[in-house]
Amino acid sequence: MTNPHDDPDATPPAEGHLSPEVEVTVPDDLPDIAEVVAPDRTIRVDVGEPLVSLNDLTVTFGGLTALDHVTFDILRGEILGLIGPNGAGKTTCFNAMTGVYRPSAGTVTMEGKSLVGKKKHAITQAGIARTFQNIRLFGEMTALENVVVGLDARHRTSVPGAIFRTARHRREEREAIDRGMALLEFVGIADKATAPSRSLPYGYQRRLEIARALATEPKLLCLDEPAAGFNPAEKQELMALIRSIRDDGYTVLLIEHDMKLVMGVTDRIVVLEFGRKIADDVPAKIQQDPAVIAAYLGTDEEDEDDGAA
Amino acid sequence: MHTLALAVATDDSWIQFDWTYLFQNFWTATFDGLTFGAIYALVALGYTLVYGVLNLINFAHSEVFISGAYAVVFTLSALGFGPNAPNLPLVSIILDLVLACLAAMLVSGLVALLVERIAYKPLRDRGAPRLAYLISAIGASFAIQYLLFNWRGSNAEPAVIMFTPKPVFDVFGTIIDSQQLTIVIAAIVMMVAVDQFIRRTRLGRGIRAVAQDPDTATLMGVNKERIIMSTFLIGGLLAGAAALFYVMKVPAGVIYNGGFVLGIKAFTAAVLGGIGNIRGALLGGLLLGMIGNYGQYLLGDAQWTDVVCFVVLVLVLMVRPEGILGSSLAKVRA
Amino acid sequence: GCANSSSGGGGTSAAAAGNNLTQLPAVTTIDVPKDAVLPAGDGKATCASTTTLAYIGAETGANAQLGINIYNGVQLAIDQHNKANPGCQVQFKKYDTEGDPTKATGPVTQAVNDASIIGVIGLPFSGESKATGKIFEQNDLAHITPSATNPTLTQNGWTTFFRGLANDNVQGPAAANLAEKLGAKKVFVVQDDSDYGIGLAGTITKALGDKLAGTDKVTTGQKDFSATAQKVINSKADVVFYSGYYAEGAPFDQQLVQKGFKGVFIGPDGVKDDEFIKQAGSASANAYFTCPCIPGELIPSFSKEYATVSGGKAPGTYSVEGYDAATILLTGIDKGNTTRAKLKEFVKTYDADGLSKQYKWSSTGELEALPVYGYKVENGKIVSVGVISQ
Amino acid sequence: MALLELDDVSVHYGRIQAIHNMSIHVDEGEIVSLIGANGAGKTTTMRSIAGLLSLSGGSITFDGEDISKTKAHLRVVKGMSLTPEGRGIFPSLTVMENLDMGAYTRSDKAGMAEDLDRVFDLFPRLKERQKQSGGTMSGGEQQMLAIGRALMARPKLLLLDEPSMGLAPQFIRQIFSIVKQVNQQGTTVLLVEQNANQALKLAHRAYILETGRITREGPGRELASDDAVRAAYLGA
Amino acid sequence: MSMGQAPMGGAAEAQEMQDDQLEESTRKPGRFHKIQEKWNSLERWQQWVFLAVFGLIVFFLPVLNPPIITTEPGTDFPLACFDMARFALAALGLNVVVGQAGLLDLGYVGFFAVGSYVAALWTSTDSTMVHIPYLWTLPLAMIVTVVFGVLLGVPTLRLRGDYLAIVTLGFGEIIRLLASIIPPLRGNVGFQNVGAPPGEHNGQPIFDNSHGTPWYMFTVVIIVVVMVLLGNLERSRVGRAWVAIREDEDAAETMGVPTFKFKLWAFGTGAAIGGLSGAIFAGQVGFVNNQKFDVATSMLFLAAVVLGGAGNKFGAVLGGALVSYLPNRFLFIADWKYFIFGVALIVLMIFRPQGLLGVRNHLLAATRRLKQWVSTAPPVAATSPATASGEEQR
Ligand SMILES: Nc1ncnc2c1ncn2[C@@H]1O[C@H](COP(=O)(O)OP(=O)(O)OP(=O)(O)O)[C@@H](O)[C@H]1O
Ligand SMILES: Nc1ncnc2c1ncn2[C@@H]1O[C@H](COP(=O)(O)OP(=O)(O)OP(=O)(O)O)[C@@H](O)[C@H]1O
Ligand SMILES: [Mg+2]
Ligand SMILES: [Mg+2]
Repeated sequence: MTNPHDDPDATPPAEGHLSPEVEVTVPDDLPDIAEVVAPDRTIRVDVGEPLVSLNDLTVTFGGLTALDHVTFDILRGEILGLIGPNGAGKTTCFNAMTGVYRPSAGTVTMEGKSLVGKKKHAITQAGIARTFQNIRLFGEMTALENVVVGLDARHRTSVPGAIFRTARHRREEREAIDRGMALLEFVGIADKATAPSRSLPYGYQRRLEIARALATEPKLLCLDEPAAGFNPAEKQELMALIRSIRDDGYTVLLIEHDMKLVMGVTDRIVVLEFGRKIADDVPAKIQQDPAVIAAYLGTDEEDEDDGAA
Repeated sequence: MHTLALAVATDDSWIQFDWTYLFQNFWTATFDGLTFGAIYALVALGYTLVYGVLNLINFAHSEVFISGAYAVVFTLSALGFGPNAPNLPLVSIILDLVLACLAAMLVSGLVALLVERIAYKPLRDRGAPRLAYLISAIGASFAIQYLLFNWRGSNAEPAVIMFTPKPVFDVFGTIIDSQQLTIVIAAIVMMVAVDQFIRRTRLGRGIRAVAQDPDTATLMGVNKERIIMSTFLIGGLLAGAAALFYVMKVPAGVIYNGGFVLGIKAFTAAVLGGIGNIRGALLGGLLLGMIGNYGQYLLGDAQWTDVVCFVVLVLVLMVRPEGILGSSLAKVRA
Repeated sequence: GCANSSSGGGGTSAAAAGNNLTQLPAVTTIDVPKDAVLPAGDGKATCASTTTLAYIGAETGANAQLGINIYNGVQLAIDQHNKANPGCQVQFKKYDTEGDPTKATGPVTQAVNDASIIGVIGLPFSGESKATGKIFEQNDLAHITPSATNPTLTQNGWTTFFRGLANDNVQGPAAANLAEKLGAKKVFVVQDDSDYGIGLAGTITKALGDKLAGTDKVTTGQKDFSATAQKVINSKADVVFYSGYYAEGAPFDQQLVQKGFKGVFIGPDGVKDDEFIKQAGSASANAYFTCPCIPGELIPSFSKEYATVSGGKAPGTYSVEGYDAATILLTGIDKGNTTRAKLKEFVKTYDADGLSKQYKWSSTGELEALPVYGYKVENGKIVSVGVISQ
Repeated sequence: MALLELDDVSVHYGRIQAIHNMSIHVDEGEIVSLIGANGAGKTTTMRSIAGLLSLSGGSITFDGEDISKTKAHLRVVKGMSLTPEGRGIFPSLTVMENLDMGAYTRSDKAGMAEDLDRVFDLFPRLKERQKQSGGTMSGGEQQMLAIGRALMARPKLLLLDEPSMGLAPQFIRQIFSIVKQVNQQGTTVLLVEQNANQALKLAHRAYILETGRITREGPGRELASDDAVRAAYLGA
Repeated sequence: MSMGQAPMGGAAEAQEMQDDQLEESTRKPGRFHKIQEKWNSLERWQQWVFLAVFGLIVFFLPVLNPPIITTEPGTDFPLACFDMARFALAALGLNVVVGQAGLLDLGYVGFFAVGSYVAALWTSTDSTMVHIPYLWTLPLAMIVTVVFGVLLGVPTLRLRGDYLAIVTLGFGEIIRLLASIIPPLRGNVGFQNVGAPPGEHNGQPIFDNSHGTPWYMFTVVIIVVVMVLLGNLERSRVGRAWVAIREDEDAAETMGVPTFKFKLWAFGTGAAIGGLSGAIFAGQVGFVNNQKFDVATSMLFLAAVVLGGAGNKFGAVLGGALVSYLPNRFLFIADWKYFIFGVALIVLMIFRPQGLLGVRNHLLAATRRLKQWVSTAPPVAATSPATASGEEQR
């Protein structure tokens, strides 16, 4: 149960002493790092400020209101949990943020700029990446190629540039492979880099999805039930991975039904029910919240050790 | 005319809109269009059904159709029909036509099943990619066409004339004859029957389930292979019926490649109405028949017919990317 | 004649029904030039055993029938020649173009590269002739087309191209003339999208002057002509001229009659075929045709012999023209013109009658004498009404 | 008596062998659970039993009959029903139609109506949303639908592949109690679960699967308290 | 011809192994696989020697006129070779659209037609337009077809799957019909004496429409250049974007791929190559009219792509060559050739559903470096993942 404000790891390791509001760009000319570190990524250390704000967000399908005036902020540098009963509107919330659905009312802003109405790829380029509740990798591509597609979001080579192999193109390709491999290593599947992604076991595919999303160099990473289908041991590893993603300077929004995982990894939790926000607090408080217990956690009698911790 | 652009801009002789002529002949255009449109619709249904279930454009369906047309010609010739309309009592003409229709349905249905077994089933067993089906379909289409060609030669079959159309009634000064009426009504009745069949029966539900998720459908106890065969069969039967009407309309239209052009039209109709949707096929077929005719009257030249049809198709798809009734077969609510 | 058209279409010559057009009587004999040159020659010719003539044109595909008509005529001429001349056995080779301009260069190149070929009968269609004329020219190989009628073919400056029949500029006015003879007041012209159809429609439209009641265009492969038929009826024309081939002409005529058209349907040589009668059914009774071709079936000697190479079939459209063209080349060979250059010169200066007409070419390769014959459907058969051109 | 028996079964994906000479059995009335890590071959086993994959060796017996070569849809008729991993909802069929599909092979109207009531009792959400198309239901709602649909078949043997995936905690508990309930009403259950703890508690017996091979077998509770198993699968 | 591809080491090889394993699920390890293994076991220089010899044979094919392969006496072999080459070039372009980006285009012949007409309009003696040297019409044809591609693509590329297919089919038909209807395009009458590249030999023009060999070699050179450039595209963000769109358009968009833009590029690239092929064709035949730009020809192009292996540019070339070659070679079976061709398509699809060469997308360059990476990578799923900065790995 960490909190970004008092956890020393929350701030990016090297730049930890800089004051908020300062942007640090990792310089290109450090040979070793330059190849692997995201070239375009800026790590901002104004931890705790709102990165993305949802304001009165409402999504309706026909007569059904899937999201009902939901308002909350996602703070820079935190891991925010989004939980709620099945059908509460969590995925819808994701979809509204990432441009899949158009909200019928309310706003989504990122660093002050509205995201509503933007194309999906534009939102990704603005800095939000996501994984899918049902895995959606590019099956015919190798693991590495999947990741490099994500990296391409930050590449600038034009089509003619690619045809004629300009210097920039070659540099970007080189960097992409290095960084792609680094990301695969980061999620722990580097030795599968050249395997077609559809032949990977489910668990690896999930990791690969995370790597691919990270490759777009997002400011905010949204994970939709990343632990679905994992056994408890695997969930442990995933928790470590999510933490290290945050420690690397990303902000994470996590949807997950596994309470052990959610309680163990998030800094703050927003709870939805029937499309409405019913709680927003640190995990320890959420666990005690009677409304949440009634709506979601339930009162557990015997199964202390799993699901609802 | 020194550049093409200039030619297009200045020489307006090759495109002129004659609205008055269109309005004068509006009802003729409509009724004539509906008749051929009904034939498109019946053929379109075969495309739509197979597409709905297998997600595959059955390019050989045009040959399924033309095989039926050959059956009509042979049956009717055997029954003594020829280049002159026969002088028979109404009842026996109807009987003969029903016989020809059954023969055509039998042949078309058989060809459809054969195509399925030979060109698609082996691919399915091997888990082939979608494009492979398309090529296999094109191959089947080629093979059947040239089989017919080698058998019957490059000329159309001699005309068989079933009856002389009699005026039935008069709408806005335009006479509707018995032929037009027969074709349109019979086609609509058949399509409605199929629609109800798919919506109401267990087989229909199976078809829709296989359309969406064949594996899971199997897990529900649906015999996927049987469903696929049924789909091809239904498409084939309707194509057979269409063949009868086609020969009625164009007694000398039965030629080895005669299905190809009509097939493309029918496929266009299916897409226009929303591919995978049975009512869409009906609507698309009828519309396409009329649109082509309107275009011809408006632009004063039969060569415009297809251009107009395709332009309308693009326009419709731009507004409704999934066709007019654009949802899938599976969405027809029971 | 039309031995095969047993379908018995067109009980009577029904064209007269409901209009006041005159009927032209059928002719039963035809004047064959008395001194027509025949392939047999004097029987004393000698030539190298490699001497070869070639037919290049459709043998397979949708346009095969026309090709078959022609090369059967050619085959007959060569057979007759070789039988009569033991000392000069001319070889015959065939190259298939499917009638497709884009496929024609291959076989044509193949033929011109075969040095033994010194003369060619072909190519039957205007499009493929256009695409390949230059190749013949470059190789100085004379070719006589028995059926390509597009007028522009002789405007390319080719010296090796010879047209063995009238071009569309002649047939058009003749068709107008036929309409005149029938007493037509208004003529509606429908053209298809072929080179042939467009060219011919152009000349007939010009020749018709103010008799033109309207025009429409159809496409190859079209099957539904209801709108065009309606247009014809709206125009109150008493004659329709369909400028195209029978594949569309027949269903068009049939739908025209079904819509209530009572006048006469005229088609050119591309429509004049027994197939037209078969496919148009009883509607064909209203049809007349124009053709720069001589009715081969009215030449009994030819008709009989032809059956020996065609497997019993009667001569078709352009069989005689193919026969005549081959005869001219064979005559040249018999006279010792056994190189390409010599044979070409021979054809250039040729002046004699063939079975169908006099053959004497202008410098561009057009014939000078150009009879056009009229035909009509009577009792389900095509019969000639004699020469209609002036 | 064994309702289902796998004898020396092997399954290949192309040249990759996913299942190695596996022998398991499920007795009538039992709940048997299959536990294993990601990619161990659980789903492969289930799909082979249901007939979606063909065996490269060994045989499967169901209800005393060798069904190794029986087509998948006929196995349904014989009385087994698989709820596949990833749910397999027909996306554009409505909830009601999806449930109807579950009873595709049945013709006893009265029994079907009874089962439908039971399903609606268990999952009131499905009753509310009868007309919504399956594909637009939320992840968890789809899972309910999938289980509901399987119950509509009233199978002898219910095969469940990760039924709790994507469910909220209170529903997970509900699912397990439904499984128990269904079993008590006479349905035999083969259950694949990542939620190993609960699965082991519920199961009469369990197998542990590692890279395509059965490595342990025993009563559920016994395995649940085994240290090695705990370390590997229960995240202790 | 395959500079980019020759040394199939490293990741490429690894990927192949994987691919094969998957493909095997549908068939037994066949002859192709053995050839593949043999090939991979060769030294690099040996591969190059093989390729060089093979390239030379291909380049001089019409001159060699090998006995069994020849299409003579039915049709001139050099011209048949040229026909193979122009089909291959067109297939190469269509492969970008269908194989790479997964956009089903049934009207590709439309672009081919536009290219032909550009060459005809600007060089034919029948055209009243300004005349330019033939070679200039090649880039011009590409530009004009790209414009057509964009005009068609902008309103329609938002359509999914088979809706796009029918619209493109319609486009192809419209082009053909407009060629009939618009008087300046001369319909069936057509354009004669379309230009050719300059050059004379013994007073005879080298690029004569009965001389297949120079045309063939010219086209082969163009094919090689196009393949190299397409190879560059394939191993760049563009190629990856195309494959991503093909695999899952929504996911691609979500990963930041501007799908519409790249689809348009695929369309444009394909169109340009189709136009180029059409212009070359027009030059060789020397005559352009509205025939043969029909749906059936589009289908043949498509068959060429799929036959060779959709997505594989070598496959497209092979497929294109075969589709053109077979009917020419089997002229002697006359009317049965198309029937047999149809049956052959079915049989081939049954026995090699993924096409003759199968799909091999190499979307990354630097394969050797990759191999090192992979072999030194730590074992799967390191229990405590390191951070993404590079220090720890080096
Ligand atoms: N396209 C749609 N049309 C109609 N209803 C929809 C649509 N998408 C979602 N819904 C409904 O909106 C509600 C919220 O769905 P959402 O997918 O956001 O739930 P969730 O919180 O992610 O649930 P879960 O945990 O089960 O995944 C559900 O009741 C769902 O059925
Ligand atoms: N279609 C396929 N093609 C090739 N290999 C496959 C395929 N499906 C599964 N595999 C492989 O077979 C093995 C077993 O997979 P399976 O899906 O049965 O595992 P699982 O135990 O169900 O795992 P999970 O808990 O992730 O669902 C894995 O190594 C997987 O990579
Ligand atoms: Mg969800
Ligand atoms: Mg599984």
